[in-house]
Amino acid sequence: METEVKDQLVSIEKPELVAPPNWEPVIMGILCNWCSYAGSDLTGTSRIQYPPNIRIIRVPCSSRVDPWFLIKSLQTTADGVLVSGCHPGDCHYITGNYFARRRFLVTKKLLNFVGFHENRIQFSWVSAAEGPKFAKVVNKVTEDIKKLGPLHLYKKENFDKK
Amino acid sequence: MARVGVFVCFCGANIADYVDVPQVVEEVKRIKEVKYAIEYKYMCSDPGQGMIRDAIVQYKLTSIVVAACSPRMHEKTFRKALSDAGMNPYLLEVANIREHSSWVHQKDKKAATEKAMDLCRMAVAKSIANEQLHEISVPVTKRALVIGGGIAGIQAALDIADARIPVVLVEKSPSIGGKMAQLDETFPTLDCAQCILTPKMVDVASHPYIELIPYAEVLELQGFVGNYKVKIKKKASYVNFKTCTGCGACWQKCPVKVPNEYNMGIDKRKAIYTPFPQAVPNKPVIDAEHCTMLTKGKCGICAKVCLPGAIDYKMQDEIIEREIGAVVVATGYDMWDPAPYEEYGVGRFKDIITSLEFERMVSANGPTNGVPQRPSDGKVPKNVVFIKCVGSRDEAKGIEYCSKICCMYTTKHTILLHHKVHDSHAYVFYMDIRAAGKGYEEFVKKAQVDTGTTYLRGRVSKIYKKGDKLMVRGEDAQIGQVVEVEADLVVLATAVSAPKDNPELARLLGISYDKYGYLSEAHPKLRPVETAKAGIFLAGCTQAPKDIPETVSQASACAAKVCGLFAGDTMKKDPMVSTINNEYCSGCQNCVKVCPYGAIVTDEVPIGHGSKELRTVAKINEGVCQGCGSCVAICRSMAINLAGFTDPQIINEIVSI
Amino acid sequence: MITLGSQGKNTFLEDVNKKSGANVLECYQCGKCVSTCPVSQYMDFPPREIMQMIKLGLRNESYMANSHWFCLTCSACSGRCPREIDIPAVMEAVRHLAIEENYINDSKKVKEIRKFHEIFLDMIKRYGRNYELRMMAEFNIRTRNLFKDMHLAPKALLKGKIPLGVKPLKSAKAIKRMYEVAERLEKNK
Amino acid sequence: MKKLTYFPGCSAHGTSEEFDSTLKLVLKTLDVVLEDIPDWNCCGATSAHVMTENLAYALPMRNLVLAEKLENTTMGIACASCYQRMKVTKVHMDENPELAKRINTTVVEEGTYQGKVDVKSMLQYFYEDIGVETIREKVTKSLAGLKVACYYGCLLTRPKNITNFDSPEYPVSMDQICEALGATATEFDYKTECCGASFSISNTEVVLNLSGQILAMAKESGAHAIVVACPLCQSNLDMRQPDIEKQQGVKYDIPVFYITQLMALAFGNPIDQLKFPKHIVPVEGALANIGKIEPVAEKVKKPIKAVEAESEVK
Repeated sequence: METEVKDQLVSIEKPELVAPPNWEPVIMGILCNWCSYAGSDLTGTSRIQYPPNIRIIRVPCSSRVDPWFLIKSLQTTADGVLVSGCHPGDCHYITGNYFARRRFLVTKKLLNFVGFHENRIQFSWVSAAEGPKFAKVVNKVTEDIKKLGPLHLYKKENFDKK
Repeated sequence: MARVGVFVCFCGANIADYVDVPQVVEEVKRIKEVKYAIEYKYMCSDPGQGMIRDAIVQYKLTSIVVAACSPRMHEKTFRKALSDAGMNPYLLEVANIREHSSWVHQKDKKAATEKAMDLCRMAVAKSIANEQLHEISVPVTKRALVIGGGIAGIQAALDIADARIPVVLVEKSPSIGGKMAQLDETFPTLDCAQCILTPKMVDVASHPYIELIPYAEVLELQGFVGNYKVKIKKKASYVNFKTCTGCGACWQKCPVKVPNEYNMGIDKRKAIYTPFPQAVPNKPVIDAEHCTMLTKGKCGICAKVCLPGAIDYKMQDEIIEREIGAVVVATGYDMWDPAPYEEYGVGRFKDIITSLEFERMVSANGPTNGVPQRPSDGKVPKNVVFIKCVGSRDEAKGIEYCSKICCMYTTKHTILLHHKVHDSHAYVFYMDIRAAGKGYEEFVKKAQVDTGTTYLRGRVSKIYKKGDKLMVRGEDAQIGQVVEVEADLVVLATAVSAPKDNPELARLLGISYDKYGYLSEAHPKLRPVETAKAGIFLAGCTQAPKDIPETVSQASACAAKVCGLFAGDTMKKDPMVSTINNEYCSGCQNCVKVCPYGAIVTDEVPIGHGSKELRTVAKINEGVCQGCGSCVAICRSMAINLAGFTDPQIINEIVSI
Repeated sequence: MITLGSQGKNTFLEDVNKKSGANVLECYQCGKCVSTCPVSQYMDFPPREIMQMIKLGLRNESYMANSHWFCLTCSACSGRCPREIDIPAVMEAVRHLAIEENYINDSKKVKEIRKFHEIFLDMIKRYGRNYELRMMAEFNIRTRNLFKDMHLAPKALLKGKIPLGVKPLKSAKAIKRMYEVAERLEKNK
Repeated sequence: MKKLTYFPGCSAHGTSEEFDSTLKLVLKTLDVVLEDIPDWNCCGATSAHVMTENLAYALPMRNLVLAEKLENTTMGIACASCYQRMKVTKVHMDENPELAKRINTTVVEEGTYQGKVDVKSMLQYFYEDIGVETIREKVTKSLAGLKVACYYGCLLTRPKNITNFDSPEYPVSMDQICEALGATATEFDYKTECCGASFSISNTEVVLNLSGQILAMAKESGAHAIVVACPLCQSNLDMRQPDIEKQQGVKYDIPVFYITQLMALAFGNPIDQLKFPKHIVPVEGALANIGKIEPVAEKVKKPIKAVEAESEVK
């Protein structure tokens, strides 16, 4: 009796989870409209090259960024998130980025606690004039995430089908 | 079911060279909501916009995605295109595939293309959740408040009033005119300050659109841009301006003598007084501090001699309330008190005076009838030493900054001295001569040549008394020698400092001020007349030291801003503001705390339908809300949403990759 | 003529700032110190010029100037400096650097001033306290100017202005040791 | 009865012996007992900090450490120069414990520096701890009629952040004390100009020039005498006065009193205890202004005794 059960158990095989072949990280960049987004535009107009892994979402102010957005991103497609706002004191909405900073630190603690590496969630100040800095930031984040490897693993056969 | 139209732009070669546009189009077509997708050379061009308009009609599209340059570039353009086609402009989304893809991934076309696809998907996803939004229109009270009746306030008031907009002009002293009314002549043209100022003062008094409230101060300001309520305290003047004829019998007879502020205390005025002959309004007020009738109940002469019986010792302060739409702050500046300069013997030596005192002396209507005198013995000074940067550029004893006007007014003073006392000689101790301005350097040169003034480059280190002379010691760095000048009179070019009650005013207006007490502009370069608070503007020295031409231009700039604000009956406002769903609001009021604009207040609503009991919820004043979204993120019960950036929209973006 | 730009990094400025704790770069050459300084007229370069020389990195010129030897540390200048620069500290820094790097200014006056201070310290080293007469005498001898102030001597002695007695401090040893340790500190700094 | 730790300073046994002795008279009247720092040493004066950094701290440090052995919380110092060296050291040590530790190594035997003793000049002590009013009360022989120029010199009020006493530009403490004694303080603009200080011997011409200006300004202000609280200033203005007069070809004869001498006089001490004969410039002329006082005793004690007596104290 017991043995049978055992065999059955053995016969259940765990699906092998793997990263997509030639995996490239996906990074969700949430930028405030007045500083960082403008900064990223400047990076473009000054043709400064950076890795293509980042996907940019525009929000009015970093204080609009709900922790939910970070969690959702990591939960679905993103391997890492970058939130960027105005420099402290330069916030278009006077104090927004201070709230953002505090809220972000808490969120980060939480995500670290549940097991996300701290580099998967990053925060930076980029002003509308700091095109080059934005490129630097993206480079760094992308490298960090590449080091950490993929966050989402899939059943092997998913890829075989394709 | 949403019907999205996607328009991908080549932007000439800018996008097309690095992103495979047709492939992008193919890709987006695979999204089921996308009913129409097409690429074009220049979407922003007229034909491009035309395509959008036509497609909207032809395919009954419910939202539009334009994949092109940054939304900061052409969002408005395309929104217009939508509304032209009778579609709500806020149903547009822009995928930024130029700045964010083609231009920054020029070495890797494949990756750039894939990214462009993702960006498009995100935009499509977001646009599906877009809602129709309508510009908010806020009612405006078309009346402006001007605080301060100096040249800045006068100019602003006149310019606004000339645009047929009512103005309330509040001045704290009994007459308008401010510092400029104390000046004799003005640099660099040497025209008489009185002659150019007094006509303006009269205009203010007689202007049908200006309500002048002298001898008053602002107590409180409530509301928001276009809809402020102001409380003004009108100090009791103890003289009924309606019946007073301004004959002057009262102050001629008044027995009480008080140091005369207008003349920097060089001579005396009476306890009932008009600050100066050309005062506007030209009605006397009683100085309650010194009037013996008001302090001890003795005297009452003025009442006796006043034929119209305008004197009223019982008069009380009155509170005036006005509804206004905009505020111009023009509280001017204070003269810095040189007391900390002990090494100069300030306070010990009578014959050391400040520049404004000198200005009064050389002024024709001044206490010495235009001829400078030594306060100690009334002699006419022959050797006059002018010391610049007293308080300015002196972190130790004064203020870090350069007061900007001292170089020029000192130059003017040397000329005036030369005019009034022909056999006099002026010595100027300076560190730099800062004559940046139209005709300024020429003015300085002319002064130096005409008056033969001796310029000595160095800061004065000590002044001491020798007989009835003042010995002024300083280095002349030009020759590297210490020099001592035997002076009859020493004039200190004292610094310009912020009005001492500016911080208090700033607090009650809800605007910010810098470490010196000057009121802060919204942007040092591009928004020098606005404050961070919408509808409040700055004119003149209250923002930073400046000379008369600059002050006047800033005042007129304020007027232009106010007129712009009042251009329509209502103010159009971007609809991307927060909205609250009372059903969800738990009334925790976290949003109230985080809102930088105080746009959120609490409100009472019935617990349930038709119930009597009330519960607290947050209420957003969309007139004030600037749409930062702080409240949305802080809201635990997700009762708040920010139009244009709602949670569904952003989450859609996130999950669409 | 001075050629600038060739000497590269201005190490002199750094040294002075480090030693003095002041920041010479703050000086904006207003000259208030010069007219304040009671002895600026005796200096090769008044304080303002020294400040500029430090900014220009003119190490030797500053060391060889007598200015820092003439400075009386009366602190009048620093009290009036609009940028609150501790000018006496700067002067002292230059002097100490000059001493450490053995720059000898052999003008008569500077020699005498330096000699005086050396003798003074020597006195203290020997007796723990200073005894004017002994010092004056030594000074006159060492500066080969035997009769300096002799005209004062009779009066001064008569009036008991200057005591003849020389009585070493009980714990002169302590002082000697102090000197040694201090010297060691100077060296390994 | 008040107690006060006392640092006489080298000159107290020499050039400024009268300062020291009159100070003691005054404090007797004010009921203050002095406790000399046992086996104190020279503060290093100007020379120490001119030549070296550490020694300039080490010498005063020793005295500060020794002073902490006595339980008084304040140290009074007669000589302005000693006062300043001591105060500078104290302030710098308190600001920078690291430095304090390093300097302390030079005087380990004496003990570790704790910085619990405050340093005050005698003038400051009179002004802040005794108080002008108390002084006024003690006056028995008013100095009315005597016009004095109060000369503070560099070290009593400067640098402000070190001394933080009175004004560095136009101090008034001494003036107020003199007024309390009945004398009139003239408006004297050279109160804080330097007298040439340590150049007295090494660079006399400077002293003659600077002190000369001060004398001239004092005369200008209409003073009969100058009042000081600094031995070096006194000797420069007094001992060098004949030379100055010779050099400038002017006759000043302005006696230079120590504030304590005038206080002792006003407190009614017999005049022969006030050491006036030690002055190079005769004082009689000036003192004539305060009316009749007992004749000055001619005999001057042998100073050498004083020295031994002093250095043996306790």
